[in-house]
Parts: sequence; structure tokens; C-alpha cells
Amino acid sequence: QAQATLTGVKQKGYLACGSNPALAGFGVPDAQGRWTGLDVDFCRALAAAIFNDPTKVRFIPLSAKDRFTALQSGEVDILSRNSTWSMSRDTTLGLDFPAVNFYDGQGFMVKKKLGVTSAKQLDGASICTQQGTTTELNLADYFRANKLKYEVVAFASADETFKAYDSGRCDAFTTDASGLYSERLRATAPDDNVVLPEIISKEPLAPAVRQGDAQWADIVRWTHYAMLNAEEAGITQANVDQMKSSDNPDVKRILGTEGKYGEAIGLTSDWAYRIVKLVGNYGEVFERNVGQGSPLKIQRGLNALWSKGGLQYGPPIR
Amino acid sequence: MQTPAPATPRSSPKVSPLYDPRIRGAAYQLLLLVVVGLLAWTAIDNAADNLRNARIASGFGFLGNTAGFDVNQSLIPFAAASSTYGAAFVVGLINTLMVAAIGIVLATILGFLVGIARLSENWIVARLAEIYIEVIRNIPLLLQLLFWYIAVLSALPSARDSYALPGSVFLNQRGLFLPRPLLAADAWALPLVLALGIAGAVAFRIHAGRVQRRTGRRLPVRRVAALLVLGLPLAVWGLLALLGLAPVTFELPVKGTFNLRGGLQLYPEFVALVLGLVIYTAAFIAEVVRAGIQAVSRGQREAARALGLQSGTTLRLVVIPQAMRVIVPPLTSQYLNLTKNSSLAVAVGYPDLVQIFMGTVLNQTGQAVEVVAITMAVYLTISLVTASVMNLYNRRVALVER
Amino acid sequence: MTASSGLLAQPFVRRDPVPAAPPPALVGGPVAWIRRNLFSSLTSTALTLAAVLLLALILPPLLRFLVFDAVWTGENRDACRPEVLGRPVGACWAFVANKINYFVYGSYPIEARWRADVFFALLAFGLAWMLWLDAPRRDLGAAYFFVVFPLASYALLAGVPALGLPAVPTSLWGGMLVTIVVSLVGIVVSLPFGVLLALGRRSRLPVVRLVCVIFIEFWRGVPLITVLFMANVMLPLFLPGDVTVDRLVRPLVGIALFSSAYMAEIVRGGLQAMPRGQFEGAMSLGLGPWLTMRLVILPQALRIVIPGIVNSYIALFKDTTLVSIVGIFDFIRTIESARVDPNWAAPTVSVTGYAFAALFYFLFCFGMSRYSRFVERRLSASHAR
Amino acid sequence: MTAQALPEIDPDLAPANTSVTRLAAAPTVVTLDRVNKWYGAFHVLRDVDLTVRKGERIVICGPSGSGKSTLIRCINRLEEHQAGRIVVDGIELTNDLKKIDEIRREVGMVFQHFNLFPHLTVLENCTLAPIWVKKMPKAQAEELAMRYLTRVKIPHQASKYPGQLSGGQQQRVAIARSLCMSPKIMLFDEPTSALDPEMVKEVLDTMVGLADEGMTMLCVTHEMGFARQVADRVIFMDEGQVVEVNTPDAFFRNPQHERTRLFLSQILH
Amino acid sequence: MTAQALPEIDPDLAPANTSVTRLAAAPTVVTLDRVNKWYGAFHVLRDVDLTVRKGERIVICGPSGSGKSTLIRCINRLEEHQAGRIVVDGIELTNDLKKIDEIRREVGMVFQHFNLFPHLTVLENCTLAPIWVKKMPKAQAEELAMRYLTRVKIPHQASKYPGQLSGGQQQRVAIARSLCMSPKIMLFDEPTSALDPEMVKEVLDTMVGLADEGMTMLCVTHEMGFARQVADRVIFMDEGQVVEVNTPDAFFRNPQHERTRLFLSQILH
Ligand SMILES: Nc1ncnc2c1ncn2[C@@H]1O[C@H](COP(=O)(O)OP(=O)(O)OP(=O)(O)O)[C@@H](O)[C@H]1O
Ligand SMILES: Nc1ncnc2c1ncn2[C@@H]1O[C@H](COP(=O)(O)OP(=O)(O)OP(=O)(O)O)[C@@H](O)[C@H]1O
Ligand SMILES: [Mg+2]
Ligand SMILES: [Mg+2]
Repeated sequence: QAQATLTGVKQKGYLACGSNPALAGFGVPDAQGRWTGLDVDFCRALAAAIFNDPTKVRFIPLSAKDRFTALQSGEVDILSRNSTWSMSRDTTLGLDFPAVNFYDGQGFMVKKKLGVTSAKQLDGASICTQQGTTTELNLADYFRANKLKYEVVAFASADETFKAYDSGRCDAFTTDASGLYSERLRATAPDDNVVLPEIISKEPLAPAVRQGDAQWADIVRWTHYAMLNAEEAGITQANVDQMKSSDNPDVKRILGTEGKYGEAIGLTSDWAYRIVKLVGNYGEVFERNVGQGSPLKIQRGLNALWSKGGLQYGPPIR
Repeated sequence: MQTPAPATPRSSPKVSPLYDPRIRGAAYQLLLLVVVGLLAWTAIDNAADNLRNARIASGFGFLGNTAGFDVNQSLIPFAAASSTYGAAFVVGLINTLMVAAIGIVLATILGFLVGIARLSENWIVARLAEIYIEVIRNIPLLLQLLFWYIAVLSALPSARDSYALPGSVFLNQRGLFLPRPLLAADAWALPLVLALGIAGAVAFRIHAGRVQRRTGRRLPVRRVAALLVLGLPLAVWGLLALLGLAPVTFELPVKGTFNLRGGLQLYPEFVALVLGLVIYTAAFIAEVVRAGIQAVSRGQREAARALGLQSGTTLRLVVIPQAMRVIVPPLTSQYLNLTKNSSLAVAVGYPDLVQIFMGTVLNQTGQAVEVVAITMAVYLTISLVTASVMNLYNRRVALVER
Repeated sequence: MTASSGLLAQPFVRRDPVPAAPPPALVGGPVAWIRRNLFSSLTSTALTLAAVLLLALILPPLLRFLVFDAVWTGENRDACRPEVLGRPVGACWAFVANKINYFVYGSYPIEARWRADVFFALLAFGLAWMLWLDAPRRDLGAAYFFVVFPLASYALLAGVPALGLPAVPTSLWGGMLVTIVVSLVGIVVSLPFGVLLALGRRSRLPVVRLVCVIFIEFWRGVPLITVLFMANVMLPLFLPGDVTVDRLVRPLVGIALFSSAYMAEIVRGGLQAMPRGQFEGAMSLGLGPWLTMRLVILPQALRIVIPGIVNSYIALFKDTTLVSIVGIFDFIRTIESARVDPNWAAPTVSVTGYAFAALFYFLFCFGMSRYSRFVERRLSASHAR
Repeated sequence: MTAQALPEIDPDLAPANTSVTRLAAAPTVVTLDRVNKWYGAFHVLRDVDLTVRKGERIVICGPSGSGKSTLIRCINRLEEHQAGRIVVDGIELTNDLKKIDEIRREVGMVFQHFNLFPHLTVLENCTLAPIWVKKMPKAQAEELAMRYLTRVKIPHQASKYPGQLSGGQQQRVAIARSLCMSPKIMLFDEPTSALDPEMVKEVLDTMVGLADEGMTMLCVTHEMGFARQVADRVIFMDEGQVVEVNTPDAFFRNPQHERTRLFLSQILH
Repeated sequence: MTAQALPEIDPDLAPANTSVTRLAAAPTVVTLDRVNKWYGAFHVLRDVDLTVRKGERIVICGPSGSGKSTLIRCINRLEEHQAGRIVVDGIELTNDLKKIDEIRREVGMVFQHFNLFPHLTVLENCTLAPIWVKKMPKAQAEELAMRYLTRVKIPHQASKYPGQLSGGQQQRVAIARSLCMSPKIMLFDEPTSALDPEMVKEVLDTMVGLADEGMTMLCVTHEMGFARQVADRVIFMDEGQVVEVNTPDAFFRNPQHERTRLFLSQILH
């Protein structure tokens, strides 16, 4: 029964994707219910690979608190909701994190007028955070390690947390750096806030699936790698059709014109072609949602390809 | 007189089991038991299956694990590094009970005031009380809590430009800062005097009762008691102060980099929660009080007045004792409601049981079943204990009827 | 007085009746009224002054905020920023006006919103039928409200592709629509269940009674929010692994269980108020226990508890706000998420949103509570007959 | 001390009217045989024996708390007896639900407080049982109800609610309601004691009319005029026992038991 | 249009009994002088004049709503009058709270519905006012209470609660409770009308006993036997006015006013 995720998805005719309803750049619906974001596009890529139709996704808004139960209970097929891959989650929650689609780290945002330039100066500050996150734990560790005092104010939802910070309840707001940029957009006066340089934790954000369905985990994993490999090979949404006739063996294997790699994971051999054609390669998705093409303007940084000094490394398709 | 023998034997005739109410009853009950049992068994079986499939650990062992997160408002020492999830549970429970206790006291006071005002002969006071009751009762508590939280936050100055009130009291977005009283090591005299004062007041009360029974004279119990309980310790304190000793020192809040440090801090979350709960519950209590007072018939009051009892005495000896019988049961359920409603703390970020335990702990451990069960058990226990105490009380005060 | 001693034991017969006279000025007239009701004693005078002072403190700023300094029109946050307008800004009604569709429908697809409108109309029709005490065929009304209407609403809102109504996943529902759906499901489900539980609690059979008592007291003993959490995280666990429950349905299950327990106690009150003679009258006519219950006892008991039911509906309606905490986009949640919209980042937007919500809930609940009082009076009047 | 039969008729106790001849051949419809009943530890009915012939009219009287109501409520099983036998119309009352239903269909009962259904109109009160118990078509049930309402002289009130009627009218509706089930036996439990004096008569007249038509009746009442006029036998109860049974004439003229004499001296003027 | 004076006594109306001589020299304890009272716009007492001598027993009767209760409730200021003077025991009733308290101590009142305090025992009901108003030591108050409870023949019920007593017993406790304040005047407002017939007598007997001891009494009642037996004067009220005043004998034998005659014809048999 645990093996059957792909079959189940095909039967339903859509992919149930647990997503963040309120994180600009990663997952957020607009007033018409159209979802955008990096995590959201990952689900679309999956749907493209499975159905050849990126719209066959239902996004299920999940809070930090109920995201894992939603996945465990089978309510969603995949949790693509900026979740940190940690050992305890991997081992005790019955989850698998097939691939890291965003390397992040926890940071702080403060009001400019405080004149603070480093997290080390936050001794005695009030800090707003969201409950039930690794953020909450990292925060405790960081201040303990640096022998600083602080007061934590924890809220159930990201909205509340940020609004409390914005209205002055806290001196600092902490979450993953990506989140900091995205939340800053919502501040009453975005430019009055600065993100401090310290990154106090490793936050590999990864889509999660239920443990025990190796095939499904492979599909998720290789969907991400296909997007990486496509970027590396220079295949983009715009040129993918021309590339189909390329005679570069790497490109041929990726686009399924040579070999039947996709069938090994229960998909069709043109699965990666569908992804790039319908959603784009990793770089495109990144830039569109969080990079220079977006209001967030996050640098590629750790998320650059390995060949450009980053950590995103797609194992070869062969 | 003769007794003619009955024409028919007096054996009990057979009853078709289909129409025997006892058998039917047993069958219904058995059926219900089977259905309930089946439901429970399926649920448990499914849960066990699901947990196994999801590879979630079960059991209460997690309570001993280190929590790793911090809580800003705790009456017991709590540190992320060393405290366990069990300790987090205790912190949440204490915070819940504290809010409930403070809320109950304040809501009772406000509720009685409003309830009495509602019956005031003064038209405008009665109307104001009525408007208060109607408006507050008809707006969801959650909305009121959010409103108070936002209103409290946005009305207050930032930490750097705190309002400074007399007596080293500060008010800002981080809360209300009061001097924290610290008892000096050699100040044992003060609590002692306080205890003596209370003991004295109790003794005087008993004495006054005896005098009254013997001579009919009434001693000024309340005044003497106030003097003993408040006046005596103050006098001793003053005396010590004159001698140059300081039995109580105050830790004053002082400005830190970001915020005031030291002193006693009342957090805005706490204030908003208590404010919201008190204002909301008081509206209901006011209705309870009004109904209770109105339930005492006019005749009772008239009879007392006709006997020459003055209005104060009438209220104290005739109206209130009778009103209390009517008031106490619904009042208790309002207390229970307040306690249960304190779980809305989660909406304003006050770390109560639900917020810490059902929120943070559940998320960090993933042990939903255990955490939800424990939390519900706590509230259930509170409810059941209160209900049984109430039943005892009701039995004690129930009017004796023919 | 003259010669009153002469009155002693003197017979007397009144030959000229004293006509009724109007009361002296003290009794009637506005001045007397004011004196009697506002300044009857020293305390009263002090209270009056205090009350007037309180009003003077509260009313002007309130009115200024809600009306005089309020902003009524505008397209974005600039409309409500004091530094842009150059004057103090009160409530930002422009924000509400701008977001009103979101508050009403949530993210319900625009092209399908007419379906929600039809739902509202069907609801209003059903409510009018049920609540208007002199309406014809109220039994049909009940059937409509408890059977036809729920089915029709489900078909309308969720959609039936076979009938040409495309499916709308519940994750898109929101705003007042969800608030009303949630509270309606609560009431529609809790009434029959409440009746069953109440009957069970009064049963002669000890096991039935015990099961019902435990069920009722359990739900009444825990806060709704824990019930919602439970429904949210535990319900899926209790179901077989391949069965999933819609996210909107989960809190509905919690609310239905919770309100059934409260409803059961209300209905039990009505059953207890039924005199024994009604049972006996029916039994002696040969009606069996079930017929007696259905034809004689329940119709009367339910009528007695209409005010109680309405009150519990008010409570339920207010309580549905809690579903926002478990992530359902009800009315409160739409306000919450709209107020953090950076397009509308202005100082008074949050408070305006809450004020609007408060107004909405107040009007609804106050209307219902007045209605329940009206029914109560009607009932007691008909008893006095 | 028995109630039934009176096989050898003591000439002094013999009923003066014709009821003996009228009833001699009639079949027995109700038999109580050493019926005992307890409420908890309280012994309310002690060895009660009683035989009622078809068409017989019996008045039961006795001081308050003597068990009169309990006795007649046992006959249609509103109360359960714990020892002895009760046979109604050939059916013995046991726990058998089916038989109880059957008996209740045969036995009509009129209560002190009418127990009309206030949420139904007078007509609906009367047609409820015929429609639901006898499965009679509605039109036919209404016709039947109107017949009996005419009989108790309130056909024009049919569409009113019980709350709109006077006590006497309500009691007459209650009688009509029972009659609609065409019962073989009617039980009356102090049918006039909750009525204002001026309404007693209208109800008693209705009952006399019923008696004249030969209905078998057991009636708990203190209306001695009624007893004299229609009763075949008067039964006097005290402390759960049948103390004296006699014709009304003999009962009032010459009570045998001292308890009876005491009771009569209290209620007669 | 007044009540007083009638200087020439119509011989036919002259009182027949000895109360004139008994009371001739007694001081006046209650004087009502053109008392008027309104409830809102409703004129409930109209120009009422009344003088009560010490030891006099007055019965007030009249149709429902005629203002009888209002009248006697004005005498201990349970209701406020708006025009005219009321003087009780030499003290005029004004808004002066102190004087009101004083008068209430002198005037006992017994209500139709007893108004005992259900949360206190019979004894506590009786001792409450002596202890709290007269500041009597508890033991003494209890002794006093027991004396009066004995007087009304229920000393053995002292430790019960009012809810455990019958109506007649409760009313007697209410009388004892009033007596414990040693009032100079007793007001009764239909003291027996809420009682079952068999209990009326025990309460009336108690009141007759009080009258025999010379208590000044104003009693609203329709118990005509009582009026005949003890009243010095009967006052008939209608529509807020005193319509007729006479000795009981003359009042019942030969009512003068047609309204009185009508009333008497309704309540006497
Ligand atoms: N359900 C009951 N439980 C316990 N005792 C009962 C019950 N019903 C009646 N009794 C007692 O049984 C006795 C006989 O009651 P029953 O009603 O038969 O008397 P009755 O002769 O009809 O009196 P009445 O003239 O007052 O109607 C009374 O003492 C009564 O208190
Ligand atoms: N508090 C009040 N407010 C307004 N009207 C009142 C009030 N109390 C009594 N009344 C009216 O005043 C009139 C006289 O009332 P009162 O009780 O004195 O009559 P009564 O002669 O004692 O009648 P009864 O025999 O019914 O007791 C009645 O019409 C009554 O309705
Ligand atoms: Mg993280
Ligand atoms: Mg009166």
C-alpha cells in the first residue's frame, strides 16, 4: 500500500501537493487562487513528468504545525513546503527527503533604526519566531552558544509572527534567510528593515515524501535532478524543442531521445522533456520565483550549480 | 368472606422473546456495545497501522527528552538546553492555570459589577451595562482577543520610548514593567507580622460572633480586620524603615539596549489574553448575576424590609444567600468556559498548555496521539473535578423541600 | 384634617365618587423622569455623572475613528496613510471595500461565484421558512432545511461535473462562505445527533445511558480548539491509510461532534420539561414508545427548546472562528491574511478589518439573540393562555 | 375479603336495581387475581381481587394515597404489578410488549389532568391513534373523530387547540379521544377533580351518557351523585386493600366497614 | 366627598357592639389623610382617609384591584404615596429613611404568600430581625421566638426549613416572625387566600387569638366569618376609594352602597 503513491496519483488524476500558503517566492496563492513559487513549481514539474500537464496539481495549504501529519496521513502526496531536512525528521517522522531544492540558513531581520549590524549584538532582544519549526530550536542553540540573553515570542502562523515583528512587538524576526527576504516585502516599509549577515544554521529545504515508497522517492529525486541537469546542459523552456534534435549524448539522455531512463521510475522516457518544456529548468524556476526576476532578488549563492561554485549537483542521467 | 380459587393456574405465561422488553433491552445494549467497540477497535487498529507505516514512535517516552526550545513566560525555571518536554508541559499547564485563576477573579469582580449595574435604578448606568453585555456577548472571543492584542500593541510606544509612570513603572510594546519586590534576607519579621495579623483578624471575627450571640452587640469586624491585616505589616515596615532597615527592596526595571531589563514584566500577550477573557466572560457572568438576583422574589425583599431590616442587611442576609444558590451553578460553568477559552492563547502567542504542548511539542516530536490525548485529559480533569465539587456544593445548599 | 376622632367607628358611605385624577408632575413628564431615573439619590447622581464622563471619553474618539476620520474610497495603501493624506486617519473602509469579495468568497473562482450567491439565497429562503413561526407548512420547511438544502448546497458549492457544475476544491472556499457553511453543518448535523444522544441519556438501559453520558461529557469537557486540533491531526490517523478526509471536512467533523454534545443537553432540557402525563396519555391510546416519542413528545420538546437551539447556534457561529486557527480560510482568516497584504500596509488597516468582522458577527448574533428572546416570549405567552 | 362475583347474594347487600339481571350472563372482561404491587419497599396494592363483567360500571373510591389510581393504571399496564394476575379481555398482562399494545387498544383511559396533546388540534388529538395505531385512512379517522366530538357536544371546537378550551371541554375532548379507539373498557381516574365546579357537570353528563350506552367503565371518583346514578358496584379502597364492595345504594345507606363509614362521613354533607 | 366626620349618626348605621366604648378613649395609632397614590398614570388610591385607634381591628375588603393591598402597603411604606399624609404611631411617613425604619419596627406585616426566607430554619426566620434590628442577644431572641412559635402552636417545627411545612404552618410561622418584633400594629394582606381550605382555619384561629389579646390589626381578607367575629369595622374599597365603612353587623346585614351590595351578593352564599 505504501508503494502505490504513483498509482494513486494516476488514479486520482492529480497530484496533491502540500504547500505553504503564505511565503512569497516559495508558495503563495493570489486572490484568484493562482499559486506561484519555487516549491509550487516543483510540484508542477512533477505533474508535468507524470501527466504531461503541469496544472494537474492540487495545492493544499499547510501550516508549519500540520504539514508532517498531512503527509503521514496520506492527505498529500508530496510536501513541498520549505521544510528543513534534519536527521530527526528523516528518522522518527517516517519521512524521506529525496533532494534538496533550496539550500538555506536561518537569519535575522531587524529594524534599521536600531542600528544593529550583527546578530551578536542582539543580547537582550525580543525575537519573534514561528512555533514548531527548526528555527525555534536553532535560535535557542545560537543564543546559548553565544551566551546571549533573549526573549522568544512564538506564534502559530507566519502571518502572525511577521505582523507582530512589524508592529514592534519584537526587535528581531528570525526565519530562513529566503523567508526573511520574502517577508520583508510585506513590511509596512520594507526598506526600514535589514537582514543581518549571520546565517546561524544549515537549512537544506527539501520536498518530503512518505518513507517506504522507493519508486515515488526516486521520481521526486530525479525530477529535481532533471531540472538541474537541464540547466547544466543549457536546456531551457525556450530551446527545449530545438534541443531535442541535439546530438549531445547528455542532452539526448536527458530528453529521452536516447535510452528509456524514465520508464525505470514508472514514467515515460520523455519525462524530463515534459518538465523543462512545461515548467522550466532549475535556474529558470529559481530566477522566476525568487531570483532577479522576482521582487525577492535572492542571489543564487549556495544554490548555484556546482560548476558555478554552488551546491546544486545533479547526478548524471545514464 | 370466602376467597374463591382463581379459575386459572397462577403460573407465569410464556413471553415470546421477541416481545420481552428485558430481552429487547439487552439486545439493544449489546448491539450498541458491539458498534461502539467496533468503531473504537477500527480506529485504534487504523491508528496503529498508520503509525507503524509512518514509522512514528509511540509511547510517552518523549516527555523525558530535552526540549531544545525556549519559552518566554514561565513561572518555573525553564531552559532550552536542560529542560524536557515534560517540563514544557508543566510550564504550559501552569501558565494556563495562572491565566484562568487571574481571569476568574477579575471576571467575577467585573461581572458582578456589571450585573448589578444592569439592575441599577439609574437609567443610564443600566443601559450602559446592557449595551456592554449585548455587544461583548455577540462578538466572537477570538476576534476580541486579536483586537485587544493588536490594539494593545499598536497603541503603545516602542520599547525605546516607553511611557514612564510614577513609581518606576513602564509601559511599552513589550508589556508593563513593574518593580519586582525582593524580600531581604532579614525580613522574616514581615511575613510573620502578616500571618499574625491574619490570625488576629480571624480570632477577632470568632470573638465578635460570640459577643453578638451573647449580648447582641455587633463589633466592627471589617474595620478591625483591615487594620490587622494591612495596617499592622505597614506599621512594622514603617518602623523598620525608620530604623534604617529595608525589609523589602525593589528590583527596578532599567533601560537595556533593546528593552527594559529586570523588574516584573507583564507581557502584552498575557495582558491581551487576560483582558479579552475577562471582558468576554464578565458579560456572561453579569447575566448570570442578574438572573440570580431577579430570581429572588420581590416578596423576600419586601418581607425583610417589613421586618425592619435595612437595605444593606436585607441584601446580605436575605437576597444574596438565596441568589447565590441560583448563581453558583451557572457561574461555575462560566469559570469552566473561561478556563477552556484560555486555550485561545494560541491566537495571541501566549504560551499556555495548548500553545506550548499541542503546538510546539507536538510539532517537534510528531507524537500527535499522545500529545492530544494528554492535553484533552488535562482539560477533562479540570472539568470533571469542578463538576463534582459543584455537585457537592449543590447538594449542600439545596433548599429543603417537603 | 378635621374631626378625625369623629371617624371612629362611624359608619360612612361614599355618595360622591372620587374621579381618577392625573398624577402630579413628579410622576409623569420628562423632568420627573430624569429626576427619578438619573438623580434619585446622591449615589445615583454620582453614577450618572461617571457614566456621562465615560461616554464622553469613549464616544468621540470612537466616532472620529469609525466615521469622521475614516477613509471610504481608495485603491491601495496610499489612501489610508496619514503621511500621504496629511491628516489623521481613522478606519480604512476603502480596504474593506477593496477586499469585500475576498471576505465573502475567499478564493472561490470568480466565474463560479454565482453558485455561492445561489447558495446564500437558498439559505435565506430556508431560514425565513424555519424561523417565521407562522409560516405555512413548517414541517416541509424543516425537511427542506435539513435534507434538501444541504444536498443542494453541496452540489452547488462543491460542484457536480456531471451536471455541468465544475468541481471547486474546498481549498478555494473562503470567507463568510466558509464561516456560514461550517456553522450550518454544525447545526444541521448536531440537531439529529443531539436528539439521539438526549434520548440515549434518558434511556432506561444502563449501557446506552452510560455511553451517551460519556460521549456528551467528554465533548463538553474539552475546549473546542483541542477538538479541532484533534480532528485535524488525529482523524486521518484513525482512518484506514488510503482514505483521506478533505481539510474542510475535518474541522466539520470536530464541530459536529462538539455541538452535538451541547445540543443533546439542550434537547434533554426540553424532554425533561415534558410532563409525564403526555407519555401516559399517548401510551394509553396504544401508541408505542417510538410513536409516542415521534408524534407527541419530540414535537413539543423541540418547540420548547427553540430559544435554546438558537442560542447554541449563536455560540456555534461565534465558535466557528476557531477553525481559522487550524488553517481554514474562514471569514476571520481572510481578514487576517488581507491585513498583511503589503498593498494595504497602512496603520489602521488591521483594526479596520477587525472592526468590520466585529460588526458582521455582532449584527448576525444580536439579530439571532433578539429572535430567540422573541420566541421565548411567544412561548411563555402561549403557555399562559 | 373479595371483590369478585358474590356467588351467594346476601339479600341485604343485593343491588336494588336491575344490574344483576343485566350483567348475569355477561362475560368477564377484567379479572384481577391477588394482585400485589410495590413502589420500592412500599406495598401499594395488597392482594387485590376484582372481576368486571362486560357492561359493568364500577366506581372506586377511598382516601388519598389508598392506591386507587395505581389499581386502574395497572389495568392498562401504565404500571407494572409484581405479583398476581391481571387478565383483560382474555389476555393476561405480562411483559409481552405485543400483548400490552393489544390491551391498550382495547382499554381507553381518561386522566385527571386530561393529558391532551397541546401541539395538536382537537381533531388531530382524536385522529392520532386511529391513524397511527389502527392505520385508518385519515379521512375516515376524521369522520370518526367528528362523530365522537359531536357526541361529547363540541364538534365546533375541532380545529382549536386544547389550550384554547375550558377544562370541562378539554376533558370531554379527552373522552372523545379515547372513544375514537372504540375501546371495550374505559378507565377514568378522577376525571372531574381538576375542574372548576361549574364544569364538573358537563363532564359527568357525558360519562352518564356513556354508561347508558352500556360501556364497561372503571371510574375513580368522589362524585357520589354519579356513583349513585350509574354504578353497578362501588369499591372502597384503603391502604392498598379493597375494604368494601357493594351496590351504591347499600354502600351509602349502610356502609359495613368502619373505615368506610369514617370516609363517607368526611366527604358527604 | 370625604370619608370623615358624618357628624349626625344615622341611627340605623350605628354600631351595635361594644367596640365604641372599648375604643373610645384609645389613642390614634394610624391616620391616613387624603392619601393619593398613582402607579404611573393609574390612580390607585384616591383621597383615602382612615383613622385607626389602638386596639382596633379593621377588615378591608373589596373587589380585586381595588387597591386594598396598596393601601396597607403604604402604611409601612412598602409603597410610597404621592399626596396626603400618613401618620403611624405619631411619626409621619416621609422620605426620611430613619423614620421609615422606625415605623417598620412598629408595624408587623403578614403576606399572602408568607414570604418566609427559604434558606433559614423556622427559628432563624424568627430570630433574624430581633438579632439584626433590635440587636438582641441570640439566646434571648431564640427564647422569644420559641415563645411565639409555641403561641402559634408549632414549637416542635422550629428547626425545620419553611419548605418542609404545610401552607398553614408556614403562615403561622410568618405571624410568629412578625410578632417577634413586638409590633404595635399588624397588617395582614389576604393571609389565608393562598391556603388549602383545611388550613385556613388554623391560621384564622391564630389571628382571632391575636385579636383577643388586643392587637391593633388591619386585615385585608374575604373571610367574612372572621370579619364578623373580630372586626370593629369593615372597610369596603372600590376603584381606589373607600366606599363604605361600617360595623361588621351593619355591613353584612344592611349594606348601604349598591357597589357593596353587589360585592356581598357575589361572595356570600
Ligand atoms: N411512582 C411512585 N413511586 C413511589 N410511590 C408512589 C408512586 N406513585 C404513587 N406512589 C405512592 O403510592 C400510594 C398510592 O398512590 P395512588 O396514586 O395510587 O393513590 P390514590 O388512591 O390514587 O390517591 P389520590 O386520591 O391522591 O389520587 C401513595 O402513597 C403514593 O404516594
Ligand atoms: N407595581 C405596580 N405597578 C402598576 N400597577 C400596579 C402595581 N401594583 C398594583 N398595581 C395595580 O394597582 C391596582 C390595585 O392593586 P392592589 O394590589 O392594591 O389591589 P387589591 O385590591 O389588593 O387586589 P387583589 O384582591 O387582587 O389583591 C391593580 O389594578 C393593580 O393592577
Ligand atoms: Mg527549517
Ligand atoms: Mg392584594
